[in-house]
Parts: sequence; structure tokens; C-alpha cells
Amino acid sequence: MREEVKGNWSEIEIRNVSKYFARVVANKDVNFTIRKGEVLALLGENGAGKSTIMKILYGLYQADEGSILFDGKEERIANPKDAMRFGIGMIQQHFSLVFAHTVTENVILGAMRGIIPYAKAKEQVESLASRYGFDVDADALVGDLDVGVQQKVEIIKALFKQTTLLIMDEPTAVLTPQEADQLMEFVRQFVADGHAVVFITHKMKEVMEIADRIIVMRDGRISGDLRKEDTNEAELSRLMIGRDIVAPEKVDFEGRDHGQLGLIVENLSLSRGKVKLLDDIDFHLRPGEVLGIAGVSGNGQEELCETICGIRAFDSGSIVLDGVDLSELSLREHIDQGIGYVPVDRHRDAMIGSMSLAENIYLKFSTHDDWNRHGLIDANNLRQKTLESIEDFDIRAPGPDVPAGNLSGGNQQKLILAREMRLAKKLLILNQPTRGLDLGAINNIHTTVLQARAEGLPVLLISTELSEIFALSDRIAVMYKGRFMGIFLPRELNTERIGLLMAGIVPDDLAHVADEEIRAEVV
Amino acid sequence: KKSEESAGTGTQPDSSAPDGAKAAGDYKIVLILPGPINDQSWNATNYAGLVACNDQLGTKIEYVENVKSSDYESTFREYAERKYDLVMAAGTQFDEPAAAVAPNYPDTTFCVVNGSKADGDNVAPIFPKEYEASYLASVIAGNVSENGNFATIGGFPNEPMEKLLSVYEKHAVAIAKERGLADAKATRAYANSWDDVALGKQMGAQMIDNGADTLFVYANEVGLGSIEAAKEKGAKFIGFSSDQNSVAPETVVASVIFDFETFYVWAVDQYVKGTLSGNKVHEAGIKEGIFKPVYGPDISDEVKAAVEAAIEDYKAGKTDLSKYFDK
Amino acid sequence: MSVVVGILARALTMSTPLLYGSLSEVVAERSGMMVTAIEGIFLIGAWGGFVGTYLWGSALYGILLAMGLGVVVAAVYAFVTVTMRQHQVVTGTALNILVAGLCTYFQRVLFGIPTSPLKIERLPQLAIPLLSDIPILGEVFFNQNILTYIMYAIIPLIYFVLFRTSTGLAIRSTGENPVASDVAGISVNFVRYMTVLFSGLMGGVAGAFYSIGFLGMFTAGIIGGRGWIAFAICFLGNWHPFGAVVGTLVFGLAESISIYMQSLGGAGFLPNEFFIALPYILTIVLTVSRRNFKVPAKLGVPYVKEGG
Amino acid sequence: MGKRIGASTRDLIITNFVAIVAGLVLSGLLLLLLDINPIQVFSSALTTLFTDRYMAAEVFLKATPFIFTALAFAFTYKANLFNIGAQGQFYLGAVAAVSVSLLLDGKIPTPILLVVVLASTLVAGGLMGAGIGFLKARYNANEFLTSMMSTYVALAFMNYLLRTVLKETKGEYPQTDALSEAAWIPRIVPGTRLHLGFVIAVVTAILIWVFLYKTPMGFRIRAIGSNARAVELAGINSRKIFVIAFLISGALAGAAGFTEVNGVQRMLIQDFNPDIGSAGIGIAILANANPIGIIFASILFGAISVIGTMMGRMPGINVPPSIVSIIQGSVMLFVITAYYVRAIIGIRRDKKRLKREEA
Ligand SMILES: Nc1ncnc2c1ncn2[C@@H]1O[C@H](COP(=O)(O)OP(=O)(O)OP(=O)(O)O)[C@@H](O)[C@H]1O
Ligand SMILES: Nc1ncnc2c1ncn2[C@@H]1O[C@H](COP(=O)(O)OP(=O)(O)OP(=O)(O)O)[C@@H](O)[C@H]1O
Ligand SMILES: [Mg+2]
Ligand SMILES: [Mg+2]
Repeated sequence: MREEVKGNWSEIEIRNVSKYFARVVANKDVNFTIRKGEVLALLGENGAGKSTIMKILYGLYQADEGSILFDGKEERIANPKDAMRFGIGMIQQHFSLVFAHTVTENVILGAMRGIIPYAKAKEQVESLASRYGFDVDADALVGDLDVGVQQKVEIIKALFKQTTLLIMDEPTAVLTPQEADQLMEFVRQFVADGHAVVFITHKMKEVMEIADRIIVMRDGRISGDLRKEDTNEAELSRLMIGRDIVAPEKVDFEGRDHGQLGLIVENLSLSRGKVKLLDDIDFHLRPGEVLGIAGVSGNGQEELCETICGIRAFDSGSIVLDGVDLSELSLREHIDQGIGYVPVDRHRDAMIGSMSLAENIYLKFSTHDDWNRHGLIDANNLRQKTLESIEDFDIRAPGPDVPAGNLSGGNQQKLILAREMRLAKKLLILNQPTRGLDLGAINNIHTTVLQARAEGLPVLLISTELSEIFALSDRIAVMYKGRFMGIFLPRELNTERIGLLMAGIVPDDLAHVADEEIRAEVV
Repeated sequence: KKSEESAGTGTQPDSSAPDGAKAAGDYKIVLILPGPINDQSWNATNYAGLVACNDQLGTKIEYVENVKSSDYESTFREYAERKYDLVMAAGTQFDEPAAAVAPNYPDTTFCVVNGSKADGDNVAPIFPKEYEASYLASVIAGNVSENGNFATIGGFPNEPMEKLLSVYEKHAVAIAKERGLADAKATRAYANSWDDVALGKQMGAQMIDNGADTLFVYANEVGLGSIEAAKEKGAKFIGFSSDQNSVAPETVVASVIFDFETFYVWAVDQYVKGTLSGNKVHEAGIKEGIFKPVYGPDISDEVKAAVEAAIEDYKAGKTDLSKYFDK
Repeated sequence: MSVVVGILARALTMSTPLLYGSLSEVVAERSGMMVTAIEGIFLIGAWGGFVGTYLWGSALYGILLAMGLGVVVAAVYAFVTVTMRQHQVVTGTALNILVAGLCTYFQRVLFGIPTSPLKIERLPQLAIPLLSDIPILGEVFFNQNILTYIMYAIIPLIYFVLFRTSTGLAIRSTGENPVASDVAGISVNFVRYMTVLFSGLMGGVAGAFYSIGFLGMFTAGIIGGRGWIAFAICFLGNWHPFGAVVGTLVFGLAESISIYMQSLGGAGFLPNEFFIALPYILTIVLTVSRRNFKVPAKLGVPYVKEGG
Repeated sequence: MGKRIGASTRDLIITNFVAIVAGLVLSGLLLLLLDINPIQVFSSALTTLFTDRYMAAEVFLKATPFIFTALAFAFTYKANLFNIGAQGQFYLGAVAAVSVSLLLDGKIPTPILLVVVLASTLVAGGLMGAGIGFLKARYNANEFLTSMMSTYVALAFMNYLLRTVLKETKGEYPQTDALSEAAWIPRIVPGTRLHLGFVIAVVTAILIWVFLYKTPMGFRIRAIGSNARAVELAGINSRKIFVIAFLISGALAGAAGFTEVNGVQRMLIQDFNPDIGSAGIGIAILANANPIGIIFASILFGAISVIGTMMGRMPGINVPPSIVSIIQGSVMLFVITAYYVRAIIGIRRDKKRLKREEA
């Protein structure tokens, strides 16, 4: 028994909505309208309140003040079920999928009653997928899928419920350029069918590409409500941040002779079962150089970082840092060698949300004699160093004693970076350091990276964000199925070529230089 | 105030005051119990003894229940401090604490029920010779068993327990053999619990499956479970310590009860008369009349007569039970 | 032969309440709720079963009261852990202590201080015609009481509901990722309340089994840690109904065999206490040896929607 | 900032006080069912508690083992681990205490003997704890289950020893011989049973606080509770920390065996203090696992237990002993509720302030 679907509205008005969390005003007097047949972009920095206002519309949160009107009639949305009844679907910023279940089970969750006709459900899922050209195996376990495919599962999930308004919260954050393009294509098609889309992002480029109208939010308030034709990136950026942003300048790398210094990785291989996670990787990363590694995530980037950092063992090859063979060292000794590492998932790997900023910094120094005194933690010294970091890295926090989990994502990332920079005497490894961050925070982190480079630190930068790779790297490697597709100079590549390399295809005109030795001479 | 509310009512019999001044009701007496008085077993039995004293002797015995082992000593001390004349405690586990406290309070008499440690002028434990009761039980069992296969379950293995079970087993087997059951034998198990009823049932059922037709269990609530098993499987059960016939009249063919009412009255009366002296374990048994058989309808007159004969012989000193003890 | 049949039949009998308990725990834990109040629920079920039967003279009333009281304890548990989002282990500990006190206390309020045990009529052994005549199997499986027969039906039912219906899907999703349920329009709290209350219901029956089905009486020590065994079986059965069935049978058998050894007067070289500890040692060994546990990802984690 | 802390401390005190009172009121209402006047009973018990030195000292005596078992639970709780096997570790501690005392008493001077006995209880409880930690670290065995089950095993083991090698000389009952005076923990208040063990417990609690919050290892233990992987990637062997945390936890519970055997019971008997493990969990929660708070919460539980005892001894009234469990359980439950109430109050207050500021 399906419930009555009331999706035949033509516009939704959000009127004077305010939402207060205990210590923050997430939304204040928010007003705007969503119309059918339109892509509405919701633009704003981290913490601007974009997710919150949409969660209110979707019934996940309740507004403290204000109302929601469907074609001028006020309606109460007490929970997502109510929202679904109005044809509203929402894809969360952090996917809300059950990893242990199949695609079909995820899609039908909450959309069926009684005994599940699995075969029929599977058919429906497959037909939906093919309608939008999604290549998804309905029987696969979601946990086994790449994030790009998971994104598609989320979309199918929403569509399965006869969605007329699809809210997508930062859908491209984890996608490759190709995947992002596909997504945009889907959005256009979906809206063309007379539906509506709210597209949350803080990427200007996407906004200009896809939006019909743009709502800019800052500090929980609406700072702009514009048609795309009437605006430009600069204006949006000002509305979003409240000031202009100056990108950090990169001084060109000069080919200094560093002999055996820096990081030398030779014939590095690692397999799990029959799968080659790392396949014969060779490179020499010199002091003062940024080696960018592009590639679709899940192609061995994380494994590469973790083997270099000593977190993971490898099968064969060698890793030498400043003449020291790392393969014999323990994890602790790797760290003591002076390797700083910012992992891709800070919540899982690098941070303790319930502990203070100071304790998070101390985390990697608890065995260092100069951080302890008489067997006790040297609290004064720790506090001092934390304050220094807060100052140097512009971490926005009430003080060194607040829990790190209370900081926004960008500030958490700066905290991790601050700690790792203290450790990084010989090598800095960054895995997706700016994923999901806003412009201000990204800018800040890029500055730090370039400064480290200027001070002669070798930097290994992994990113799926091509603009970032191009902006920071001296040389670029592309990873595909655990292999380096080659190491190139930035000027040898463009988005299209990189896209092919990322798909495992070497463009003909590049073949002759796709080799580390030759590159070394070029440099 | 407290005297009006004290446990037990009943008319005051004219108890003869030992030194002409004090009546039974004037003594401050308390009974310390290790468990709750409604446990339907050991503590309840002792509590019944207390009520009987208050009824029959006119005493005003108070009680404390559920005293934890870490508080034994402090409880003794507390009542001694408050100048109680007689402090009773139900259970052998009180022996040591009583011995520890007694020397400091010479005016208080310490009486451990089931106690066996009597070092001091004011330490006067009373002890029911349980093996005499199990001896009576064995007379019944030996005569009612059809196949001579006896099963016994004890709570925890300890010396008095082992004695009483040995007497029961050996004597019952001997009688069965006399009756011509050449294969007569007894199997013993310990539940290692006093209160796991479910375990008692499973264990009882198992022993019946193993071939036993007559069960004898001395393990408080555990025994209740075994009765259930016997009932289910049609075996016979010899009740012990309390009248268990009523629990399952068809199954519990007879019980040998510890008449704690008589036992308590006997002990408290001795105290009131001034004969509950220290440095001595005051044992009671068949002679004192504290063990009584209670028969179900299926017990024949011959069996009853055999029990009576056993009692008379024992009273006359014709029976030596120590030969049944394991050495 | 009859010894073996006896051991098996008893194993099955003793498995029944454990299975009620562990199946209900499987359902609740699949939704992310460890019902650590299970020991208390068993106890109050045993008590309620006894009281209902004793006062109103029918085992049916006893079972109903047991279920009712089990649900009440479960409701308190759910309120504290779901609505108030407090720690499950801790809440269970508090409730178990409280329930133990309440049962003993009300036993005295209702029945005073009886000198002989209060007995009730046990549920009868119902031999199923024909089936019970099958050699060995018949005696073991088809000469049990009604609660055991109901259990036969409950096993496939729970499997079916968990894995073939949308209700089951909602339960499983809620334990794996409550956000997913929430976003899909399923109330996480509602699901968790329901599974916990169901646990209360089943746990109540399990408790009643001891007093009504097996012993015909109530004592304070009647459960004696068996609730925890059911709890452990849920883990060992890998949160699967069939796993729970296997786990319970293994336990019932271990207990039966250990009692058999004890009934022989000990196995000679091994002390009695070893057999008493055997089921617990077995749990530890299984916990250690069992690999690839598929623990529900959000087991024991309260669902916080709007933090701070 | 200062005002905030003031307000939340006030919330803490008020809500916990209300919780305790609520527990008492609930139990009091139940007493009416037995025609017992709760006000009379409680007030008379409280009066004794505050006027009778012996009874007052009993409170601290009872609190002593609670402090240890609560610390045992709190210690692993900080590492997000559950050692609910404190009861079993206590049993082993008690076995160690009585064995070593019987073996050595009279042979070495009392102070040295007591130190040796204490050490042996720490080792006994600690080893058992470490075993659980090891299974967790090595096999990822669920510590909740293993620690729970280990208590039953420890109990069986203790009973076995009591029946065999530790059985009293006269060989009757499953209990040990009494310790001679040379093995007693000295008493600190004349005319009461309060012994030095209480002081040791308090000092231990303070040391544990220092350890957890001021030392690198304490830091790691707390950190691992929140995010084991992050700690691991910081180059710290998390398995080792599991074992260490459980070792210390077990040792703390074992120490309760020392204070109970050498300070109170002076022998070991069957069914010895069967509830201090679960009480420890309740106390640790009451104190939010803060070692200093545990001292006070233990004293509260000590008082509940003494009040229960006194109520059970009032001549002619005889409150049933189960009331102690009811008070304990309901106080715990209400204290847990108080956590929630405080959180709600805090959020309300913050929101109100926020709206005021916005306006
Ligand atoms: N569950 C919550 N509890 C308390 N505060 C919250 C919660 N969720 C969000 N906030 C607060 O509300 C503000 C708005 O958050 P929101 O997630 O809406 O921002 P956003 O614009 O989506 O940011 P981002 O780009 O990082 O996703 C945040 O700054 C945060 O402080
Ligand atoms: N569950 C929560 N409980 C309390 N505060 C929260 C919660 N979620 C978010 N916040 C608040 O939100 C703020 C930032 O959260 P938010 O998730 O918007 O950050 P973010 O920049 O979007 O980070 P991320 O990139 O990781 O999403 C913090 O100040 C924090 O106080
Ligand atoms: Mg965010
Ligand atoms: Mg957001």
C-alpha cells in the first residue's frame, strides 16, 4: 500500500526559518523558493547552514522558527516520511547507505511494506538504473562499491520513491571529473522531466555549470539570491566569504641536485590475494618538490601512503628516505624519521574528536621525552605549543582545551596539518587534504604546502581534485590499478589527458616520455 | 515499643525463671540469619524455630536476616555491645566469627545453630546430628526401593554432609541387599549450590535416567527441583529436613523432618534454665526427639515399624553409626 | 539408550528458554540494541509466571503476566537507552539489580513468610500423537511442553521476518546504519523500541518457562545467570536466528552432559567445578575462536540526531 | 566561561541529589506495602548513622571494596572497554590474599606481610584482567563476554580451592582457616572496624586519577578508547595498551580481595561478597568514571548498604533485605536519568542564551 503522494506542487517556499543548535545559529531567517523545472544551487562555506536548511525541509530536523509552504499553503514536515509524501528526496552529504546490504535492499528500504518481493524489486532497481544510464549491479553489497557507484545508488534510492524534488548535498565531493560530468548530465535530464533539484556545493565552477538560480548562504543567513545569468564567480565568492581570496603563489621548481636525498621508492609492490594493490612503483621525490598523484580514489593511493609511512607492510621493493632504508623500521620509527602524514579520513585515522586540541597534538608526541617531564605530561609546554599551532595555522577555536570534534571540518584539518608539520622534518604526505573544505580553508592549506616546499621538504600530494594537483605539483604521477601511468610535468598534461590516464589509457602523444628515467633528465 | 511488635505472639506460659528474677521474656535474644526468612528453606526453618520459642516459652527473640558474610562479625559485635544476653546464629559459617567476638563479651552467650566450634565459656553451639536423621531416612529408603539403586545429591561437599550421606547410602544399600536386591548400590552427586532449582531438577532426572529409583537430596532449594524430576519420572523421593510430602504427595513417599521448633525450644529452654553452658557442643538428635518421620499414604506398616524399631534401638544405645562414616 | 535420550531431551528442554532469550536478543541487536537487562527480564518473567499461575490458577495467566512484566522492564530499558540515549551496559546493570530486589520484595509482600514451598502446577508434557512414537527423536522432540512447541514455530518465523520482510529490513538497517533508516523515513527510535519490547515479551516467556514450564515454583536464584547465557549465545550465533539455534543446542547439550558427569559422582580425575564452569569456558573459547563476526555496525550506539 | 562551569556544576549536584532522593522515596513508598513507616525507618537509620561512631565507620568500611571495583570498571571504561569481570578478579584477589597470608603469617613482620599480600592480590587480579585484555588484543574477542564469563569460571575455581587445598584444617566446611592477627590490616579508628584499607583505596583513587589524566600512558589509554586506529597510527601499539589497561583494571579489583580478606573477613568462605562487582559498575557510572568522584559515590553506596543493614535490624520492624537492592538499583537508574536531564537543561540554557543574543 503506497501512501498518497502529494508531489504535484509547483513551488515550495521556505519562509523565515531559523534553527538553533545548542551553541550555534545554524539558520537565521532563511527565505527562498524552490520551483519545479529548475536547478537551485545552494552555495556557501563550511558551516554556512546549507545542510541544515535542507534537512529541515526533508524533515530530519525541526525548525525552531518559520514555516514551509507548498504553493502558498503551510504544511508541517515532521519527519522524512512526510517529506517523501511531498515527493521530496534527499541525498545526504555523508551517504546514508547500509554497507552490509545489497544495492536492492538499500534502494527499497522504507519504500515497501510487508513481504519483500526480492525478484521484482531487483528488476525495478535495474530498470531505474538503466533509464539513467547507471551501471549498477543490483545484487552487489554496497560496501564493496566505489564511492562513485554508491552515489548512483543514492540517486536510485531517491528516484525509487517517485521523487519530484531531489536535494543533493555536495554530491560531487568524492567524484572523479568524469563521474561529476555524468552526474551533471543526470541532473539536467531530471530537471528537463519537469522535476526540481537543489544542488548544495561550495564549488563555484559547478554552480556556474548547472544552476538556474543560486542561493548563497553565509553564517546561517541568505547573503544572495540570484539568477545565474546575472552573476559571476567573483561576485558569488564575495557573497559567500565576505572578502576576496588571493590564491597563494607558486615559485617554479628549480632543478637542484639532491643526489640521494629525498624519498626514493623502487619497484614497490603489494598484493592482496590476486589483486595488485601496488604494482612496481618507482619514483624519486626530491627535497623541495611536490609530487602530485592524480587518480580515481581506490587505485592504490592510500596503500602507497600507508606503505611509505610504515602503517602497512609491502611485498617487494624498497623505500629509502634520505639514505635510510625504511623497510626495517617500525611504525614508531617511521614517525621519528620525520614523516608527516595527513590521511584521507581524519576522523578514522588521525583525530580523536572527544579529546581537546592539545591532546590531539600530543597524540603523536606522547613518547617524546621533551613533551613529558618526570613521567608526567608537560602540560605547560603542551599548552604553549598548541597555542602556537592555533596561531600559526589560523585554527578557529575557542581555545586549546575544547574538544577537536567541535571544530568545523576545515579547522580540524588545519589542526591535523599543524601537528604533522611539526613531525615532518624529512617528508610530508598529504592524502586529499582539502576534500570537502571550503575556499578559505583550502587556501590556507595550499599556502602551508607551498611553504613546506619552499623550505625544502619533499611533499607527496594525493588528490582527486585536478585543479589542486595542477596548482601545487612540480611533477604529476597518475595512478591506475596500483600502477603509475607515468610521471609528467604539469605542462605536458591537461584535463583531458589526465582523464585518459586515470582510466588506464596512455594517450599516443605521451607514450614516449612516460618514464621516470627520461623525466629525471628533463628535470 | 519494641516488645509489642516483636515477632511471634501467643500466650505467655509460666516459664520458671532460673534465678527467680528473670522471666523468659526478659532476655534479650536475637537470631542472625544468613538469608531471607521467606526462602522456603533453611532460613525459614530457623525462623519457625524462633516463632515456636516465642510462642511456647514466652521469649521475645528478634531476628536479622540476610546478613552477608563480611558482616557476621560486626553483627555479633553490635548485639553484644547492645548487651544482648543470647546471640544465636543459623549456620556453621558463623563459627569463626563467634569465636572471634565472644572473648570480648563474657556476658553474652553465643549460640551457633549447626555450629561445632566451642572454645570459650560463652560459646555454646547447638548441633543437630543430621546423620541420625539420614539414618532414619535410609531405613525408609532401603525398604521402599524396588531396584536398590539409590541416588543422593548434596549441596556442597563438607564433613557433616559427607557423614550423613554415607550413613544413608550404606545403610540403605545394606537393607536392600537384605531384601534380596543383590545389585543394590548408591550414587552420590554434589550440586555445588543451595539454590539452583533448575540444576536440581536436571541432576535428579539424570540420576533417575541412570537407573536410580529412590532419590535423597539435602541441598535446600536444589532439592525442590529434584522432587519435580522424581515426580515427572515416577521415581520415589525421600524428603529430608522439612516436610516435603506436601510438595508432591505421590512422589515424596516420606520425609524425615528436622523439628527445628523442638530443637530451638530445647536449646532456648536450656539457656533460660542456665544449662546451655559454654565450651561444649550441644548435640541433639533422635534422643532429643528433633528428627521425626512423616509418612505418605504408600508407606506400609512394616516400614513404619522398622523405623520405630530403629529409633528405639538407637535411643537404647544399640546402634553405632560411626561405622558408616567414610574414613 | 534411555540415558542418551534423557540427555538429549533435557538438552532440548533447557534450550527452550535460552532460545527464546537469544532469538529476541538477535532481533534487538540487529536493530542496534543490546538488551543487557535480559537477566532481569528473565527473572521477572519467572516471577510473573509463578505469581500469575498461583494467584489466578492458570498457566495462561502466568505467561501473560510474565510477558507483561517483561515488557514493562523492557520499556524502562528502552526509555533510558533509546529516548534518553544512556549507556546500554550500564542501564542493564542498574535494572538487573533493581528487578532482583523488586521480585524478592514483592514475593514477600504477596506471600509473606511461608514455611513450605509454594508450588504451582507445571505445564504438562504434551506428547504429540504419532510423532512422539518415533524412536529417540520422538521422545526428544515431541514429548515437550507447549512452550517448546511454540518455539519450533518461532524460529522460522523470526528468520522470515528478519530476512524476507520490510520490517526485518528496517530492523537490520537500523542496526547497521540508523541514519539510513532515518533518511528513508523509518523512525529509528520506534524500531528500537519495538525490538526491545519484543525482547521483553520473549524474555518474559523465557523466564516463565523456568517457573511454570520446568519447576513449578519460584525462587530468587531461579535464573542464576542463564539470561547472560542467552545473551552470549546471540553473539556466538553471529546475530543470526539459525546461529542462535545451534548455539543454544550446543549449550543445552554442554549443560546436560556436564550434569550427566556430575550425576555419576564426578568424572574422577576432573573436579566437579570444572563441569560447572564448562559452559562458561565454552563461551570464552567460542568467543576467542570465532572469526569474522558480523556484529551490527551500530550495536550499542545510541542514535543522536541533533547533537548539542 | 566561569559562569558556565558554575552552572553545570550546580546542575550536577542538584540533579544527582534529586536522583538519590528519588531512589529513596521510591523505596520508601514500597515499604508502605508492608505497613512499615518509611519516614520513621529512614530517619532512625540516618540518626544512628550520624550519631553512632561504629555505624558511621561502617560506611567507609563498606565503601572500601566498592572504590576498588568501581575503579576497575572505570579504568577500562575510559578506554571504551568493558571489564565487567571485576567480581571474578576480586575472587582471585581474595584467594591470593588468603593463600599468601596463611602461608607467610607469623613468618615475616606484619607490615612486610601486608605489602606482600597486597602485591599478590594485584598480581592475581591483574593477571586475570590481562588475560581478558590479551584475548581482546590478540583475537579481538569481545571483552564484555569474556570478562562476564570469566567471573563464573573464577567462582568455580575459588570453590574448588576452598573444597580442596584451601579447606580449613578441621576439614569440615569449604572455607579456609582464620588468619592470625599478624595478617590483619590495622584498624584506624578505635572501637570500629574501619581499617587502613580505606586510606589505601582513597590514595589509589587519587593515583589513578593522576595516572589517567597526567601521564602519557594514561593519555594513551583514554585516547584508545575514543579512536583506537588513530592511536595505532600514531605509532603506539594498541594491543599492548589493551593488555595494560585490563591488567591495571584487574589488579584494582584484586586489591579489593586484600581489603576484604585481611581487613574484614580474615578468612575466605564460600559465597563471599557476591555483589561488589555489579555495585562497582553502578558506582563508576554514578561518578561518571571519574576516580575522585568514585570515592564519594562509593561512600554513598556504603551508606545505602549500612542504612539497609540498620533498617533490617530495627527490633520488631525488620525491613526486608531486598530493599537494599531496590535502593541501589533505583538510585543508579535515576542517576543515569540525571545525565540526560542535565544534558537537556544545558541545551535549553544554551539555546535560550543564543536566542537572546540573536535578538
Ligand atoms: N547536529 C548538529 N548539532 C549541532 N550543531 C550543528 C549540527 N549540525 C550542524 N550544526 C551547526 O550548524 C551549522 C551549520 O551546519 P551545516 O551542516 O548546515 O553547514 P553546511 O553549510 O552544510 O556546511 P558544509 O559545507 O560543511 O556541509 C554548523 O556550523 C554547525 O555549527
Ligand atoms: N553532532 C554534533 N554535535 C555537536 N556539534 C556538532 C555536531 N555536528 C556538528 N557540530 C558542530 O558543527 C560545527 C561544524 O560542523 P560541520 O559538520 O558543519 O563542519 P564541516 O565544516 O561541515 O565539517 P565536515 O567537512 O567534516 O562536514 C562544529 O562547530 C560543531 O560544534
Ligand atoms: Mg558539514
Ligand atoms: Mg553540509
